[in-house]
Amino acid sequence: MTISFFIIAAITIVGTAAAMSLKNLVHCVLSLTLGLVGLALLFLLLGAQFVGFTQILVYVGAVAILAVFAIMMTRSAEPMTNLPPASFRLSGVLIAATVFAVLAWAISSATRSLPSQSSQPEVSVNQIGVALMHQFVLPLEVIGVLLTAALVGAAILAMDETGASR
Amino acid sequence: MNWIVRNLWLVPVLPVLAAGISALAKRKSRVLAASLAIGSMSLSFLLSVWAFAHVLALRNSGQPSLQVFNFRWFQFGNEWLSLGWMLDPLTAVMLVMVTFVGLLIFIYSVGYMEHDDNFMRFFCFLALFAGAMLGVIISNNLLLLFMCWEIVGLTSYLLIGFWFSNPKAAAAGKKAFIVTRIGDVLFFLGIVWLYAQSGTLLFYDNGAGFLEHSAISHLLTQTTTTGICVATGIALLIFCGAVGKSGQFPLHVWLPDAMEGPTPVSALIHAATMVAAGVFLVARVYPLMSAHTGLADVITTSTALQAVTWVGSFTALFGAVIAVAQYDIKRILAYSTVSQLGYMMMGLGVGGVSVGMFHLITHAFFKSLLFLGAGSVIHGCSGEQDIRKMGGLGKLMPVTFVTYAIGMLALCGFPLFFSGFWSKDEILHAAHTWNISQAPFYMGAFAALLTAFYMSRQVFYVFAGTSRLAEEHHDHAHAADTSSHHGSGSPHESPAVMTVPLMILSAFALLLGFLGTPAWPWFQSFLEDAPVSVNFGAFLTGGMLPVMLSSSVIVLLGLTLGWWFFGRKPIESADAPDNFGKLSPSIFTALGNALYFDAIYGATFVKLTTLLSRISDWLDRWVWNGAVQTVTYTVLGFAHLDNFLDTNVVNSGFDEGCDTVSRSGKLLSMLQAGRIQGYLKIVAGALVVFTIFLLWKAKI
Amino acid sequence: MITFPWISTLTIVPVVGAIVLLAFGSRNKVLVRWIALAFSFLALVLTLALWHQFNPLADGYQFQELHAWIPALNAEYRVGIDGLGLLMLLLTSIVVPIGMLASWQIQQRVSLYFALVLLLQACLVGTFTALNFFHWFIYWELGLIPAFFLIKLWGGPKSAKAAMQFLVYTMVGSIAMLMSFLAIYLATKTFDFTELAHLAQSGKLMPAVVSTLGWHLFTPAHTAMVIFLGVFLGFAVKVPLIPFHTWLPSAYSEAPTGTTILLTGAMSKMGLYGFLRIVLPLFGVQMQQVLTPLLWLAVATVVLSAYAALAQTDLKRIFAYSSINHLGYCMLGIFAVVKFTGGDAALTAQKFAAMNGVYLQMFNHGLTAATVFWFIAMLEKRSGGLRGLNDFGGLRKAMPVFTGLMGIALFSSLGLPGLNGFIGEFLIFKGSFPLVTWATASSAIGLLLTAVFILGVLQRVFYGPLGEKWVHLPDLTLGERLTLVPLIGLMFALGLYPQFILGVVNHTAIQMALNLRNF
Amino acid sequence: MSPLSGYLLLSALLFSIGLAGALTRRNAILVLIGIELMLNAANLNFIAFWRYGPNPAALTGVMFTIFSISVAAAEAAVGLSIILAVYRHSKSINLDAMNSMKG
Amino acid sequence: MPEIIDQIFVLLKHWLMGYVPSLLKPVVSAILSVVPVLLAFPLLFAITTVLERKGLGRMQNRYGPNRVGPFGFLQPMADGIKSLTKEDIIPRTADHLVHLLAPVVIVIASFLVYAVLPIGRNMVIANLNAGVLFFFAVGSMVELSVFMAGWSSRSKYSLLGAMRAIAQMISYEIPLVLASIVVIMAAGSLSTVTIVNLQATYTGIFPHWYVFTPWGLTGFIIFMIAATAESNRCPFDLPEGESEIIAGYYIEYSGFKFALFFLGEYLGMFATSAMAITLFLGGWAAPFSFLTWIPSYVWFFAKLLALICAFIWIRGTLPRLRMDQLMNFAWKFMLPLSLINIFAAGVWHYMPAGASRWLVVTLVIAVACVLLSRGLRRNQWFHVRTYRFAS
Repeated sequence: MTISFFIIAAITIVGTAAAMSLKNLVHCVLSLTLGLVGLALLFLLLGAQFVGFTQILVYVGAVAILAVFAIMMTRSAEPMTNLPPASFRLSGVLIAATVFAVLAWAISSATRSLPSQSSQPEVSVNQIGVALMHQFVLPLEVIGVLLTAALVGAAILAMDETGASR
Repeated sequence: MNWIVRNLWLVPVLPVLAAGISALAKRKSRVLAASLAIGSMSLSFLLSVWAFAHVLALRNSGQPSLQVFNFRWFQFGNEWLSLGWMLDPLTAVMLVMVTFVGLLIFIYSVGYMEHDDNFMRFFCFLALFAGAMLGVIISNNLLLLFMCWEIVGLTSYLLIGFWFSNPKAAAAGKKAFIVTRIGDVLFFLGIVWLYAQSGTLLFYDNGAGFLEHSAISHLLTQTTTTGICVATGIALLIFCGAVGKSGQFPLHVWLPDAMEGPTPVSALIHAATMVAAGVFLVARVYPLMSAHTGLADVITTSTALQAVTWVGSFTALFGAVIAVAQYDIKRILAYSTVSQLGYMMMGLGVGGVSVGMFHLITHAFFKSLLFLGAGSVIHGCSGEQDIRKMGGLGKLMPVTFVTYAIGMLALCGFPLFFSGFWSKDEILHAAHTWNISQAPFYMGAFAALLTAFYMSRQVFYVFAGTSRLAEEHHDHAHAADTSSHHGSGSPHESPAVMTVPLMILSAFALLLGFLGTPAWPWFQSFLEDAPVSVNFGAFLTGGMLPVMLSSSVIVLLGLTLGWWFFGRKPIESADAPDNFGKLSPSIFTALGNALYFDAIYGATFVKLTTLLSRISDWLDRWVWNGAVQTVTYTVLGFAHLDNFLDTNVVNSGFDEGCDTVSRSGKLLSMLQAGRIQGYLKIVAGALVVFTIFLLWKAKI
Repeated sequence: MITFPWISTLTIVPVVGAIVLLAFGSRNKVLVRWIALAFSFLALVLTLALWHQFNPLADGYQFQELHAWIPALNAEYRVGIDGLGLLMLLLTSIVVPIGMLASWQIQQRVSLYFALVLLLQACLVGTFTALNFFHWFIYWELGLIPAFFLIKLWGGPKSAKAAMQFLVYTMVGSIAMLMSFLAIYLATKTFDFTELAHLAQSGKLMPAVVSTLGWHLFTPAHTAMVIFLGVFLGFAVKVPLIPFHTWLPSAYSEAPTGTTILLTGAMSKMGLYGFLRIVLPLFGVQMQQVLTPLLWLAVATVVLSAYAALAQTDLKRIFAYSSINHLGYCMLGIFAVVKFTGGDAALTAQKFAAMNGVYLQMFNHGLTAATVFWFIAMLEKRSGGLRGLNDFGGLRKAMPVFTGLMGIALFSSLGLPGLNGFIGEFLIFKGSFPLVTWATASSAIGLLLTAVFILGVLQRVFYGPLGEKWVHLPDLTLGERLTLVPLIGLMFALGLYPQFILGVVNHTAIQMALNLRNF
Repeated sequence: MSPLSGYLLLSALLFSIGLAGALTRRNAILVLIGIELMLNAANLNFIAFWRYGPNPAALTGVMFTIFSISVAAAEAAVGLSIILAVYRHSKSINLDAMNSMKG
Repeated sequence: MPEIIDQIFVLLKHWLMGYVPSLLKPVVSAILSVVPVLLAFPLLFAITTVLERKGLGRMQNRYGPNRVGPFGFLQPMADGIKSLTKEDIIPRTADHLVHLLAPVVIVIASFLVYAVLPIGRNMVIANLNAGVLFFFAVGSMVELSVFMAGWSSRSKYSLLGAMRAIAQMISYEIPLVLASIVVIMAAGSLSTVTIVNLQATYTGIFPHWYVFTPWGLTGFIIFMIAATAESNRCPFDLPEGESEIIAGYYIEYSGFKFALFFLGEYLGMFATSAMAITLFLGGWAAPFSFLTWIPSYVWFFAKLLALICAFIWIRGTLPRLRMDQLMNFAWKFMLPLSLINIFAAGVWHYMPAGASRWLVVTLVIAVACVLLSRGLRRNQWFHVRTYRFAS
């Protein structure tokens, strides 16, 4: 387990934890972006270059900005006035903790049976392209359709009524 | 088959037609009614005489005197029921007698009913009665006879109850009809039984009629399960019809009460014709009656005839005994009719058709004479009927007195001159020679004595002594509306239209006897189709003389006794006790009330029927209805039970179920609170549980 | 060639009449009455036409119509009449106008009343002409409904109870009958009377029924007997026989007199007709097995009802019991005919007589009873509803003509010879005496008792002193006399020359009796 | 502790942090972000299993992640536009306010 | 000899590496390859500022800065010192952390981009397999930092400026990517090094640069227009529109942070034009076969300077575009044209070489241009403008 894994993991956890707990929404989004960049680094660490860069391009580039725009548009950028009651937050955290405990227990009891070490698989963009076009051509098409439908839908939803009425 | 036989049906139909026309006529005119009735009656009389002459001619020419005309009435099954009429000496005699007497009574009643406002209806009923009576006489079919018989009963009911506003008259009418109806029902059963056995109801149907030898012999052979011969059984049932109609012993109660009707009615119906119908019926079916299984030569009377004789003789004695103690003038005559009918039945039973019929003819004349005489007396005494309130009318109403006396003597059978003597003597002679027993002879003789006694009592009461009528001018009104009062209070002679028929009848009462004297028995031979020859010697032969002598002695004894008790010193006042009654008051009052037979019947039969009717009504209301009610109540009970179960058990149970469901529904909806985080928590929880489960499963 | 469907038109005419009346509503009471009368006269004319065309000597049924109705159930619409049917039709078409005339005073809901009467007539015609059990039963049941309402809606104080009792009684009876016929249908798959009669005659009916039903706990004879009892109950209630008759007096007395005329004139004949048409041909054997108890029932009906009539004080109840008595005679005749005579020619001749007697008695009783009840209706109208025996007295003085005519009607019901009542009774007695001697003898008492209570009525109502109340009672109006004359005339005519009717029905009687020949 | 279990633990942690965020925060956008996070945790799992899985050449893990990222992007876009529409409609994006789908 | 000059830097590095202990070898090699790039491009930034100001001046018929140093060439030194000494003002309501972070992120993002660009033969910091994808991925972080800057300084002008900048950068990022896809399709690989090596070959004296193909030319033009938009320069410099919202998102910055923003902006410009050179103009390849003796990095920087002059030239001449024109132009002209261009490249790829291929592809692209521009012209309708928020 390399040092870099731990550093990046720490960055990601801090980012995500901050994203979930900060009061100011913009800070949350920014810390989220940090967390996601950390995640992208993890992908790179795991050797999936293409996925890492896609992750950065999609999440950091688009989703974060989208979130920020959403925050701007819904005027929730002001500092949070009233936090949800303690009991509500406590129960949420408690449940999350139990879920984590169970998953951890599951992982710890399961991974013993998997082979611990394997060589760094070399993957090139070319191979991904070929795989996309051959094995996964159907999902590609479906994703294409899905994305167009989603974006058109999002546009219509977000469009201002008065604009649509003309 | 000459004209008269073919058209014999005109005789009964003419009066009926007259009755119909007068009933339907719009204008209520007395002249029309009277003329119609009398006209039709006289026409019938002429036709009857023609028929009589025709029969005489046949007899003289030696041909069989019986002629029959049958016609088909209706078809049922493969056979036709045919009716018909016949003409034989018996019919001829009866036709003449009934039409002649009827005519006289019609004329008489014109006078008698002059003041009555229902004049038309009276004559209409009389005509109808006459028609029905003639129908009975000429019919050749027992069913046709029965039908006319019933119509006669109906008319007698109507005529008795003529003054219907008087409740006693209405009750008398009803009683008459019901009692005769009892006889008729048995008669009807006899007819039905006969029809079943012999297959025909025609008397004579050239060989096939049931009175002819073949049917009779067939009937004789049959015996019912109870052992009596069918012929006797049928004969007895038919005789019951006769008993009912002729007022013989058990069914005689209606005759005295029938006196409530107007006197001409009593005369016509209860003296001459209707009551005689019973005797005529027995005479008509005599061959059936006398049929017996014994050998042809030995004259053994069949059981039926024996029964007839016994009933006849007892009724004769019984009628006479009661007649002695009666006060109402017409009741005395009624009871005397009952006893005389008993004589006739006895005559038929012992002597055969001719003996009975001769007495019937003679009796018809002098009894109708007596009744009409009583009628004129009542008419004279302005409706008074109680002999105790009369007296001394001999001088006031000489013609009535003389004719009445002749009738009385004829009735008692005063020797030699009076018809009653000969006819009664025939009967007594026959009874004397009866081989079964002499009891009927003695009963007949004693009845003759009593007849003489009570008739003399009546004559002395009415005609002798001083008139007791003056004491009570306004006696209790006989009937609210009978307006037979005359202006003057004292009794007076009736008008000519009433007295002339009396004279004619008295003449006949005298002369008729000579037709049937033993010396020249024309009448008997006429009936039996035997040749007749004058034979004065007959008196001496066959024990005729002693019987004649003994009967004349009895009559004279009776008359002297009557004179002794009533002639010598007639009672002074109306309410003085009867001289004879003084001897034994208790017996006398018993006899006065007709031995309480009315009360006995009332107590027994009437009470029984009312009781039975009440029982059946009770049965109806409670038993059958009760059963239905119980069913309905049980059903209602079940309904209520079901209702109870329904509301308490099922409903409440169901409601509980509903509540629990709705409550749990509310609980469940809590989950759907709309808070998204809530759902997420649940999902997370589920995830936890699921993974634990998987792991746990994987571990084992 | 298409023959004119006489019978169907005869059935439909009253129904059309009823509909017209209902449509008419009760605005103009008089007009409604005349229309109703017109329709019933139309029916009368049709019946007379039928009577004219009827060929008395032909065997079997005439004017037959056969249409398939429900092929699955093998239920055809088959109508046809023989002598008996024709007689009953004539009776119905005479009685219904009388009923209408008697109910001329009905004021409330006039059109509904007359519509129901016409409907009842239609059902009666249907019952007397149907030859297939299926639609015969429908008419039989349908007849109940108008009768029920007629009694209930226009009846006297206790009419509701009486109507209900009437309905429940007859309903129970008909249900029992329906059960039996279903059993038969199961076995023979046919509702047709003639076929069933043939089967019964050839002795195959009952074994077939027993085999299909297969009630193990009963022997074959018992099963057949049970089925016979079901049908017998259905008709016994309708005739009625003694134990099942309690509905009649209350129904007759509570119903408006017009309806009573219909009930006594025509509906009571349905029971007898049922016996003659259905029970005799089908269940001859069973009836012979239980003949004695049946005879006891008939005698009881005659005698007990006569006694009960004596005890009544209400005029209508008296004549209700008297009609039970008269129908008792018919039952006596029917049971006599059933007796096993083993082909003896003489006795079969008696059977013909008894059968003719029953037909005649049915017709005469219908006619006489209807007239008597009409008189009572007129008396009721005049006296304002009073009809107790003790309420009147000496009416003869006030209304001589009324008394005269009613006297004739009463004597006809008494069975006085010369009037129509006598012939029927004579034939029944003549026929049944040799066959069932003791029963006939004992029911002769009935004759006597009838005389007693009728004369009782005459004496208490018409004779005796005239009560001051009734002094100014009006006598018969010209209209009433005109309507009465034909009836009284018919009574005399039938009394004097019954061949009018016997000529027509004699052949049917022979056929029916022969069909009963013992097998 | 093998590298794979490390990654798995990390992704589990990320997943539960995302879940905690989604459960606790009341702002719709933040819940959306939480969900995004959970999705990314899943992607990490894929890549981890692809990397240390038995047959890395099959590229399924990578492919899956690529598709998952694109789907997540589409979902984020639609989610945010819905939030925008809701906001424009009810002027607040507090999750508790949007409970009109209440049972 | 030309190869040695060409590879002088590479050899230098290998030589230095020899002295480094094996443990530190990876770190040192990384430093050695990164530091020269970090030095070279800020230097270029300094030169460009001067060049730009003097060039604009010349265009506007004036001299431009000539006081500092000979012909004003030391002006950047002065500007640098000025920015360092200026007071660093942070608005009171600003979000301190994010305010501070914004310029740092923008500079880091800009520098990260150069890792992939091949300056010379074998002179690339990281020869990533998905080089172009890396370039765009990191490029997109710039928008985020712009937002951080705009939002954190809590002022309307900065926020508005940030929003406009982000909207513009996102809209033009898509045509930028699509234009590069054409080349990737032709080259068959995402790695910048292989793309350049492919273009470094010659047929006759003409190099195989992609720009000399119809789709290549259109791709290059689209790329350059998108690049100017990406870096908010000249016709697309609405966010900094001085007349409307003063200085856009970096209005509240002063002092050194303002300088960093400026540096970030220029580095962004150099990076995109360098990518343009790599993709279309053959990177470090000589224009003609006979000129290959000049070292590769010289060609690279020469082409770079040419593009910078073009930018400056454009800045001087074209007026500023309005927001909706800018948007329409991006979404209704650039995007469809680039898609068609990809199509055309596809057609080119499958058709046999020769004049027909040239004719068909140019025809397709020409027709598309005419129609799309007609489309732009047609729905220009003049009507009363409705302001969404202002109203």
